[in-house]
Amino acid sequence: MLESGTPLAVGSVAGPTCAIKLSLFEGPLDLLLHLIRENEMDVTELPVAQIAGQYIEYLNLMEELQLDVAAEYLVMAATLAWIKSRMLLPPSENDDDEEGLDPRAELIARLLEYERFKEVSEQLGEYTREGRDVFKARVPESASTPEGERELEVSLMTLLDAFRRVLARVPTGPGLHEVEGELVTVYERMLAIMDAIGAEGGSLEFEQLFASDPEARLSRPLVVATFLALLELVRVAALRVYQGLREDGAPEGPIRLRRTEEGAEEWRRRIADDPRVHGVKSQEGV
Amino acid sequence: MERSQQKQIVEALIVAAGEPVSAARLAEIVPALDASDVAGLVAEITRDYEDQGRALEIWEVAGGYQLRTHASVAPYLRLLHRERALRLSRAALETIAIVAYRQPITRAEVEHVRGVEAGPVLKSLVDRKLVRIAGHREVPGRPLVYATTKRFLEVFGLGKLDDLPTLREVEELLPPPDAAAQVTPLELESAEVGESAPSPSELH
Amino acid sequence: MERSQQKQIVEALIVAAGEPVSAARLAEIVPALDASDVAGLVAEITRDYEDQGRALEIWEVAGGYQLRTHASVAPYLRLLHRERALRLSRAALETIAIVAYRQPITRAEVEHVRGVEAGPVLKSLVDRKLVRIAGHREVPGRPLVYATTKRFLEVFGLGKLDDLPTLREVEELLPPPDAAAQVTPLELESAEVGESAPSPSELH
Repeated sequence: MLESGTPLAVGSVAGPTCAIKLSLFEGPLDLLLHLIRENEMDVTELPVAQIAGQYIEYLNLMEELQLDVAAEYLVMAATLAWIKSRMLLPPSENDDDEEGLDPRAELIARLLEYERFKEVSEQLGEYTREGRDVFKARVPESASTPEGERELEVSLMTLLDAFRRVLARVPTGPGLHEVEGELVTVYERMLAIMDAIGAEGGSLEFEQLFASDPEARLSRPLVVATFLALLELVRVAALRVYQGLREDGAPEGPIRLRRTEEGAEEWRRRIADDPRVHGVKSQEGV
Repeated sequence: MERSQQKQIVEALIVAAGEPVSAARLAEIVPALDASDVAGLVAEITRDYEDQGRALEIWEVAGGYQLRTHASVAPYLRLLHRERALRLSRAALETIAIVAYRQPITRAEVEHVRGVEAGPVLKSLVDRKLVRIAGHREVPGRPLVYATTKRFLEVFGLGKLDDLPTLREVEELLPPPDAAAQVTPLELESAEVGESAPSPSELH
Repeated sequence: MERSQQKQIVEALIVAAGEPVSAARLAEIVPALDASDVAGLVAEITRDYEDQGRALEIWEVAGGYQLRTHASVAPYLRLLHRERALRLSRAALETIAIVAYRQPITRAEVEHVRGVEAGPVLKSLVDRKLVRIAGHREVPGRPLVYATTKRFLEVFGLGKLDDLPTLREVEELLPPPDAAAQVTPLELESAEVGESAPSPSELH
């Protein structure tokens, strides 16, 4: 796929009539707009014969440069060729449904439509941008908020993404309603996670939590309990969850779990102090 | 409650919220503060920042007030947030513009406008919380539809979707120079600010 | 660089950082600022806050300086946080996810999945109109069953329940795992460690 970027420094190509200034385009429509502008034409005039020729030259040039020509460019080349052929034909009465229609009409409409958005996106690009030009205040919730009331800043989607990705790998076995045989508690899974992290030297990938289990035992209840245990461990600050950030700020790469530095005794105490764990413990006797 | 105290609370609320806080919400929380009075109070705070020579401003974006650093110190903040700088490719900007004006919109519709594949770009915009999945379209295949988020408004400093620049009519030949449609910080009249006024064109 | 300008930049950096910024980092970014001088500069800012009657302070916590609101305005801040529609506690989030995908579901079934008592959370979700009682299950004991509400759809920007993305759709939107990423804390991170014993940075 072509990405926008710095212009590729190609001055001209062979042929006396065409000097194509080549930059990387956003797609066939972008390229067409560029060619129309180069010819100092108006979009509504769309000189198909002329433009189609230059368009093909451009594609050939891209191929010469061994750039990948995305399929969309080839489709557009075919469209241009079709329009060109239609325009050469005298208006025919056989074409009932398209009688009187300029064969270029649809393409012109698309070009105009694309051009509008291109313009407005350029305007948006120059807007003062939070995260680039100005930066919002980011203050942690006041220390006066009790730990239990503190809320996690994460969207439902974020959480479900991770959770459901794991669930997807689990064969659809017995549903929630039929899991009597297997009682997995969040508490057990909390300890198991901390053990797994310990075995890996203090840091582990989210996915490894599920990969490390003997294949047959990876049931839905187990996955659910493990996930909830993970959240619980984050809550009691026994571990933290990280993910890489790409240059542009988007999260990327594996989600990593890292043990906090207080050591085993401290997190065991925290887990033990977690009121929700007591609820789990009392269930163990059942 | 004294005005100075109201100001103190309003500032603290805006600072701590991070997300834009609406005038209605502030009026609800701060004793004896009328919603119609919030704008004036916020303007006073912003003026204080200016008088005290601080690189902070309160903006009205995404339906509320938000504290932001001044554009004049952006170079230092970029050093701090080096890995987070919000860079958007042309493809991303075009896609987000199309989604913004045509929402809710399917991937196929975005692709039709741009003439190229839209999946990867949409994915990255969803990742960055600028675009969200807004459901399915009730047509055969039930494709997902996309819409912009509150974060989108925040990033581009827009009060609401209506504040987007006017999309040129197809018939018009020249685009109206309409960059002024962007909500400016509550710096009041930017003339007072002089050289430090954020001017979109200078910021790259 | 003038001291007033250094102060301005240091304040902006601390305000926008979101996490503690160390003296070393500040000295690295701010021109002509020595690390040994940072504490003094921060103390000046804190003193300014006090003189100006602002409900803000800069604390020195593990790892650096951090902006905080003054304890005196905590009651108002709690009002602010309580009402944030999109911020649910983890327990609420987990419960609502289970209800959303498995509805109608009994309390016992929710408890089985979560391994902990679900009553209080379900009640609070019902109070917040995100979950509703949808009837009884026709089994011995006729337990109540729960389902999500229209408000749930609104909060998550969905037109209807069917609009919850399916597993496959979510997967299509997820970026492929990439091992070579810089490790940076993400939102999922819990409250900062060492929080229990921070102290406001000392005034000199």
